[in-house]
Amino acid sequence: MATTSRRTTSRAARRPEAVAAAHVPQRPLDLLAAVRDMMLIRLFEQETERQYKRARIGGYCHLAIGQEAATVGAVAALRPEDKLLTSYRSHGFALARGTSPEAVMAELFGRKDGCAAGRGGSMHLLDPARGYLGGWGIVAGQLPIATGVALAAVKRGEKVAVLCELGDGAVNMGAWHEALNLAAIWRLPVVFTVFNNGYGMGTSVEQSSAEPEVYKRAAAFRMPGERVDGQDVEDVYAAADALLSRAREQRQPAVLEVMTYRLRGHSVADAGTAYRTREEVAEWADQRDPIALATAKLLDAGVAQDELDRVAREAQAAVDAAVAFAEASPMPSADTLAEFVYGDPRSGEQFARMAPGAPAGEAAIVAQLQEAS
Amino acid sequence: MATTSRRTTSRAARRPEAVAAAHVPQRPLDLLAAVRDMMLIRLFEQETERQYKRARIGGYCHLAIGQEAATVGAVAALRPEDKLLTSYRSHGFALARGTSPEAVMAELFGRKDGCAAGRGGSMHLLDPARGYLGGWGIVAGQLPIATGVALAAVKRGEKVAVLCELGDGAVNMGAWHEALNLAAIWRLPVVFTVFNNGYGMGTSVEQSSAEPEVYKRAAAFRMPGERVDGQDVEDVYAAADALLSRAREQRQPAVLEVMTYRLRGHSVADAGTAYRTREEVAEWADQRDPIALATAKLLDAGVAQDELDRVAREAQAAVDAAVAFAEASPMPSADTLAEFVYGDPRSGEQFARMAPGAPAGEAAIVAQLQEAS
Amino acid sequence: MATQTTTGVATMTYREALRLALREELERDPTVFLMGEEIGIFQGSYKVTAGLYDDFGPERVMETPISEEGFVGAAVGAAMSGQRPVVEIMTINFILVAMDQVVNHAAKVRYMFGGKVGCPLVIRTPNGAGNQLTAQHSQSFEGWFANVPGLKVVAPATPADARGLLKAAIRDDDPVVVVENLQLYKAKGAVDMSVDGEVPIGLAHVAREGTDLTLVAHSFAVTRCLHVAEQLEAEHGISAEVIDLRSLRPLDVETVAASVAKTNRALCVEEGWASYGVTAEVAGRISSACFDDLDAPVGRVGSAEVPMPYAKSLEDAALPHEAKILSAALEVCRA
Amino acid sequence: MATQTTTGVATMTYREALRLALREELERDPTVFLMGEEIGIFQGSYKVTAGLYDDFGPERVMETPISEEGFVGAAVGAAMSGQRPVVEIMTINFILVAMDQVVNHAAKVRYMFGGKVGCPLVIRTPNGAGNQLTAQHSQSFEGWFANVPGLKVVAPATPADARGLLKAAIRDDDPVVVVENLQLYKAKGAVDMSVDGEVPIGLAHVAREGTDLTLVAHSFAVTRCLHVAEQLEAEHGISAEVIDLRSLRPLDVETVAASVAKTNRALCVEEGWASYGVTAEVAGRISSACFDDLDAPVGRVGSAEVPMPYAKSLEDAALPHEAKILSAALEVCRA
Ligand SMILES: Cc1ncc(C[n+]2csc(CCOP(=O)(O)OP(=O)(O)O)c2C)c(N)n1
Ligand SMILES: Cc1ncc(C[n+]2csc(CCOP(=O)(O)OP(=O)(O)O)c2C)c(N)n1
Ligand SMILES: [Mg+2]
Ligand SMILES: [Mg+2]
Repeated sequence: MATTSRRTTSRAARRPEAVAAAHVPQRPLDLLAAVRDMMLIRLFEQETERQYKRARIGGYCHLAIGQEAATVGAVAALRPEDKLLTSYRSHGFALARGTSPEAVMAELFGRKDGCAAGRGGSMHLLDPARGYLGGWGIVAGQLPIATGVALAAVKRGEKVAVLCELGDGAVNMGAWHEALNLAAIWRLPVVFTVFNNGYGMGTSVEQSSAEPEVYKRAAAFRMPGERVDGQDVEDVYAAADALLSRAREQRQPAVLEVMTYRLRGHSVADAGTAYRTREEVAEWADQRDPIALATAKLLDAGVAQDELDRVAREAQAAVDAAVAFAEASPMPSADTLAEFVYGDPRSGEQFARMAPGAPAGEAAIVAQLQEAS
Repeated sequence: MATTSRRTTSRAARRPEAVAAAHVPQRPLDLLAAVRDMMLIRLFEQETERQYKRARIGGYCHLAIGQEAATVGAVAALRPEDKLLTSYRSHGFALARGTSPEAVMAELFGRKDGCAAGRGGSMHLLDPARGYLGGWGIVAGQLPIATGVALAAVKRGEKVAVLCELGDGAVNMGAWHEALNLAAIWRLPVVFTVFNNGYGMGTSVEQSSAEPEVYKRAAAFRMPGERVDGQDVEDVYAAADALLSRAREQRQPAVLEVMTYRLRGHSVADAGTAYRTREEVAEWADQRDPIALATAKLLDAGVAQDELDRVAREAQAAVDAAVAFAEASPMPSADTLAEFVYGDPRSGEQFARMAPGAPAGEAAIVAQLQEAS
Repeated sequence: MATQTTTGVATMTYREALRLALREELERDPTVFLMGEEIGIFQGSYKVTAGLYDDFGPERVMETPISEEGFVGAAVGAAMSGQRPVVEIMTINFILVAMDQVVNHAAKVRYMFGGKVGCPLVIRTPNGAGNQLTAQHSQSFEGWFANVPGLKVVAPATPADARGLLKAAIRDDDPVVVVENLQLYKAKGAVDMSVDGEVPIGLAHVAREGTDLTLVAHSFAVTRCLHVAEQLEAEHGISAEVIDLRSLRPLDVETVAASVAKTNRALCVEEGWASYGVTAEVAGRISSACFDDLDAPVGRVGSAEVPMPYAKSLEDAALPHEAKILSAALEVCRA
Repeated sequence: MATQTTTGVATMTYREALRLALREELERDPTVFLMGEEIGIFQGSYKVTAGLYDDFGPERVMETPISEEGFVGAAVGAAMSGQRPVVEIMTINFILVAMDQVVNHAAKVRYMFGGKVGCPLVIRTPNGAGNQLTAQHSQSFEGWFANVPGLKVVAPATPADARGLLKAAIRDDDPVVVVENLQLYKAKGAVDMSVDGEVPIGLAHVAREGTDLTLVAHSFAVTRCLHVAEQLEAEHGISAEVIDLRSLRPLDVETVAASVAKTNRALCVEEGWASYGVTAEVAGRISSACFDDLDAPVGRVGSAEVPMPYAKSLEDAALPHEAKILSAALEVCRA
């Protein structure tokens, strides 16, 4: 077999050759605001990690520490009316889009006031009011859905773009192919935004993808594809802005490949060391930390260190407030278990006749369904 | 919506721009033998159509009349040890590969001596002894399977190639993407051979595929892709031979797009006129009939008309014999219903304890399973 | 075509009734649109959507490439955005490639996201066997969908119910799988055109009254059971009640149990495989709910538990034909 | 790690027992190979395959991209060609994207092709919930596979059975789905290393003898039932027999029926949703086969019929916890 061992894989902490065409966004990125968002996300996720270890947070929990520029740059290019769908690595997206840290932390704690009412947890954050239509847990499952969100917008004649984030591992799923083909033939305004962090769990892009330069796969759908340095928040913003604008104005779908790196393991359960070297991680942390890179730019541009310290303090205060809020929010009560299974007001009535001879689980549920609706 | 009406689609009956690199096969194609095979297939399928109308054949039945050069040219490039998997449009493949017309017609009649023992019918012909691992009914379902057949050959160190035929409609299924990616990263000797006959049922390639030049999609897997005139049996042979040889020798997977046309409807139930013009069909029948084209070449080369007439008569005789054989073959007896559900000799024993309280269907089956094994 | 009388009651096929419901809903609600393979110019593989493309155009009747996972997922996204997509899956066999979108996505949307977003999606697809379509094209998976909280599943057996349940499904705020049937498409029945005709989800129907035995079925098996009931009456003097479940999730156990309380005997019939099939649940429920009423074990009939064979002789042996149901019914009555 | 005694009986976890079976079969038969996501250098998402990549190399332990439909299909093709692939699907939730290959292809190969080619494929995958993994990661679909002729389905509940049934599955000439369980991976038990240890498919196991009530379960629910049986004995003086089904297709109704004939009462328990779930079939069978023996309706317990919620308080309420089983058992005994 030709299988090459991944042990030899090394993902150099170099600025990748970005191919994004030079594009000057109409609105310039507010770099200080971007840094503020990145700091908030970083501190929020560090706190998340601590709270997970204290067992206040459970389930699968995927941190995106190291990917903040990718997240914030891409989300900054969205207009208020645009839509966003992502994978399960979703904390940063909610925060960047403006969901309150309180609602996010309460969700991670599994509380009533969480942004998904405690039903979704870390992987399934959302905020429909801000166009964030969810973090999704099945690899590539969100791609066809994002296509449909764009279709609905087109049907209504709305000029909106849909940003659909996915990981590099997701590009080998059939759903990728079907979703991109549909978006292309129907000319739907979706920008499929691949956060290429080098690995899907412990599998390198080179090992899993026959075309590891993922953006090139767009050509199979006569779709433009671009690659950008994901550690540079300004570059990500510019590239996302360019593609989202064309999606919004011309209904031109596209692929945007954002080269980034996750400094933590795949999830909090993964040390992240079996499949990559400690040196590789250290290099990225030391040389390509997106927050450090952006902060350096700000300092160069004359922003005072004090100002940055203040931003960091405020971000930490927001995180602390989020934890306090989450702690104070009540656990969802067991008698609301069946709430939200169905939404049609007639559901209770519909299920009313299912009780006789019901298995233990169902009998109780039928009763609750009736109450819930 | 940007959806363009297919009514405007026209598939010109011109020789397509073939992009297959000039390649001189080691073994030249025996054109007379190829014509003999094409005639057999054509006459066999015309007879199939008649028998279907007489209700001797049932189920879905897909004719490939007009596609004979594609089928015969591709199969001629296979070595005896090579493997073949196809879609449900499978009559020609079995015949071209050398399965007796008797066994094929008996299968279509649903008889005991059919090549699938009467279980499979028109869509599921096969002949493992000749490396034909089946006609498959779920669009694109055979692609991952073909990949696995190639994997098994590689594991055993066998130098064989796998030809996997699929339709143009199948290239939009996720299975296409996943199978090609796996074949590419594992370097498996599969030639994904797209019979582009212009339509998937009533949907044109242009309408369904964002990259209607299907062979170009190979690039998404860093795989070579070629296009060839499917009405010219010599061209098909040469292109298939080139790619199959590279698969066999260098474990190089590839895409071969064969431009062809089906003169009948999608299945015998489809008149084939709602989505294309009668003129288009007539043009292909008159100007691009693969048998006429090849016959003309033979005559040019000095083969006598008598010789060709003899070949046609022999083919018709083989078809007649096949019908006679099929008629004489017994219907599978109902008490063999459960035969072949399981193959492990212990299956009867395993199922023996399932009978108590069994639903009517199952109780009988359990008994039969025990007998069968 | 449908023949209409002055009273507003028309006789039409199941196929025409479905088409009527689609037309009525497309007219009523601009957010309703259809998606599927060959539903436009080709008129639908089984001609259910015939004429609709011409009348409503390509935006309301969207033809798709062959990529069920993709367009079912797209329908989920559109439904989450307030549209009401009605997806045709050519036959239920092909839904297996889209299973993840139906079960892991459509069914989960509302709950997983804390009720903040819904998914009013309809998936129409025929189950069944009987035309020598063989192993990959002759299946009935509706029991699997009925197992999934978050989904609703209906399976009309008559033209009137085809229209009425499809309308109910389209108007429902939750994802509904509408199981049609290949054999039923050509079946004729009365449809009252003078009324809206919506049939509520979750309500079984006593298709025939009787006193000695309850036959419980859904989809095409109802037709078989009605014939068997006639035979039982005529040839054996047995009065069979036939319950058409109409809805599998929710399941109207109340109506079934009331019938069995009266007849004291029950036989459950389905087109699919009985083991772990729909009849498993129905028989289990009856056995529990009617424990003190039953005079005999609940019987079950389904297709023979083999992949469906091609040969007519074998397919005939595998299908849950009336002879098979009849003998199972006699067995239940004699036990 | 496993601790071995001089008698050859070792105490090991369910996970280690699976690994042992894989190792033994990889050593025994050169046509056996493993496929799956992260089963190599990552050691398996749940560490079942830990160490095997190092010992057998990348050709016997093939790491795959994330493309379940693709590699399950590839395994079908390899199996048709005489190999014995053992595929790991990280959790059963992800098998939905490969459903078509399992049900429309693997299950059909032998029959549809008239017995001319077989498909000795094994799919290993854990079901279950319980770690706040939420709606898309907490499911149990084994009943669906058990509905499909052409497939066999086993679900070991102990380390010894994990080893023995996995071996049987690998040696079987037909496609077998081996349902593991997330909670069981860390469970410990005795495994006799001095014997081959194959456990035949289709044979249920009396995990605990009793006289008053039969608890029927598979997979992790067996563990729950054994605890409940202790409680019933200690706190209520009820002697419960526990049947571990081990195999769902074929289902050993004989052993279950023999037990119920003795105890006259039965409660069926599963991790999945009970309506249209595994317990539907089991309860249906018991009700028929033991019609004259039953003193009370057969009871059933499964997960609450909701997509699994994240919040601990809700997940606890949804799972088929022992308290729920206990009260259902008491209900069956009092009925
Ligand atoms: C269909 C499916 N298969 C497997 C998994 C398990 N899984 C969760 S995340 C993941 C890796 C995804 O990698 P990538 O797409 O690169 O995203 P990243 O985690 O790097 O952000 C896998 C295999 C899943 N959730 N869905
Ligand atoms: C997954 C799936 N969806 C739908 C179908 C129904 N169907 C059978 S053949 C066909 C068209 C296929 O077209 P193409 O791939 O171009 O092959 P051709 O029929 O032209 O040979 C369709 C839609 C199917 N068999 N499988
Ligand atoms: Mg990644
Ligand atoms: Mg075609």
